[in-house]
Amino acid sequence: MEEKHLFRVMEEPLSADRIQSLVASPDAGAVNLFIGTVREWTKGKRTLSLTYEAYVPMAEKKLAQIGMEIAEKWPGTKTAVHHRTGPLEIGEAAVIIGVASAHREAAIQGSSYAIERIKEIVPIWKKEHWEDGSSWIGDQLETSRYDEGGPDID
Amino acid sequence: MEEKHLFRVMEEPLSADRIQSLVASPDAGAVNLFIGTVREWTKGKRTLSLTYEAYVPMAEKKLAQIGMEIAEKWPGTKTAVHHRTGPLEIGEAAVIIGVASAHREAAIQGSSYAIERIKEIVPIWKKEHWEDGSSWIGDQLETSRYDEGGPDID
Amino acid sequence: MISVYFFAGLKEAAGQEKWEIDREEISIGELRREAAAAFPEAAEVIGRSMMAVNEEFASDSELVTSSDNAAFLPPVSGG
Amino acid sequence: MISVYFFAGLKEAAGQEKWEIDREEISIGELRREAAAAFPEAAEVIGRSMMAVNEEFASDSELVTSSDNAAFLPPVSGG
Repeated sequence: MEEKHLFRVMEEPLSADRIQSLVASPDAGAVNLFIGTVREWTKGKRTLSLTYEAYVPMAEKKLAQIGMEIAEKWPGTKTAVHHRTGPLEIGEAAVIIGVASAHREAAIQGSSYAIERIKEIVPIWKKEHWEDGSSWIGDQLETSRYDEGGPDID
Repeated sequence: MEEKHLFRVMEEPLSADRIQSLVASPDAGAVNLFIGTVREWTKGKRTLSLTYEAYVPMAEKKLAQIGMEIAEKWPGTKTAVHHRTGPLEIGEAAVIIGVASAHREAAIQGSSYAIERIKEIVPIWKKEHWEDGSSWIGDQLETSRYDEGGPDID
Repeated sequence: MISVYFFAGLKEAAGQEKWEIDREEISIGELRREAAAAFPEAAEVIGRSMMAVNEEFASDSELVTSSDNAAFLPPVSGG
Repeated sequence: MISVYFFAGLKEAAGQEKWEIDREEISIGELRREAAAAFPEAAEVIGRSMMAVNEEFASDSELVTSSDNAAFLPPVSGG
């Protein structure tokens, strides 16, 4: 598989099997996939649909940077992240993170690290359409981004 | 989806997309999938292939028990586990654990809990075929099972 | 008659996957001793195996009857 | 001429996704002030936005030239 397929922001539906095949290798004994999906109810508020918008070239560059950070912290891991843009329905996958490693600890820890870093440095916004209106809010990874002085300048 | 599809031990290849669809729900904002795959090299020893054998009805019952334990510890989660039996090639998935939840912490923690419990209570054995021989050893989740006085009697 | 199933390395050591013992009721501890006597080449692994009765782990003091499903679950030696 | 891109809520507040300012070089701090003056209805969110130059986060003291890609990245208010 080409490296350029590993970190993508795209309008097409995401596939867990595809991410798995992108990170697979004979040296990997474990693959952890984290999938952020569109939830209908949040604190009693009903979501009808979501729209994601990204600064695509920067978002893909930052996702690749996160993959490199994970490979530095957990040597031998291979990471792929696909994030969707455009309108999404309830239940659809907004982001899939895949980390493959020889042993399971690195795959799981690397996935959690990717979730945190995506919130910090990847320019993707979510517009939530509720029953009673809409607004631009945090991404599908659940917390606010850039909310305390913004991400670190690198 | 029928509950009986959630916890299965089977000879057919496993699919991450299938597990995702089994645990998906409008209330879930996160799905974590853990995939144990057949690794070629372990501590300098080359694996050619693996064969899994299970006490199938008991293994499926114990997998379902683990799903119930996860639902008790992390209310609102939904779990599915598929484990493969028979001969597997390098890179193929031996087990896929899926946990869906409203928030990501429960999905990730539930997956790790399932990995530990599968090692403890699910009767599945792995026969590893190396370049220099073969033997029955631990499962794809990497540590020994029943090795220190066996699992707890429940 | 009580049917007992063997798996994995134990099945290979015993040379068969199903063993029948002509009893109507037996304690698991005694069943373990009878199995070890019937398959001396597998005695060591029988001693280290868990026993399942009707697909649940069972302790040596429990009884097995001819209507139960019994199985020895051999240990594995670490991966 | 320097082109500056707006995204998400900032794009909606400003009513456009691309803004051009007739300079060859400008500091990000000054660009921020010029944008706030040009789009008073978006001034508040401009003040809270990060700035990216050539797809990297940039601080207010850095310079942008007409050959660079500049973008305001608005914050989000938490999900």
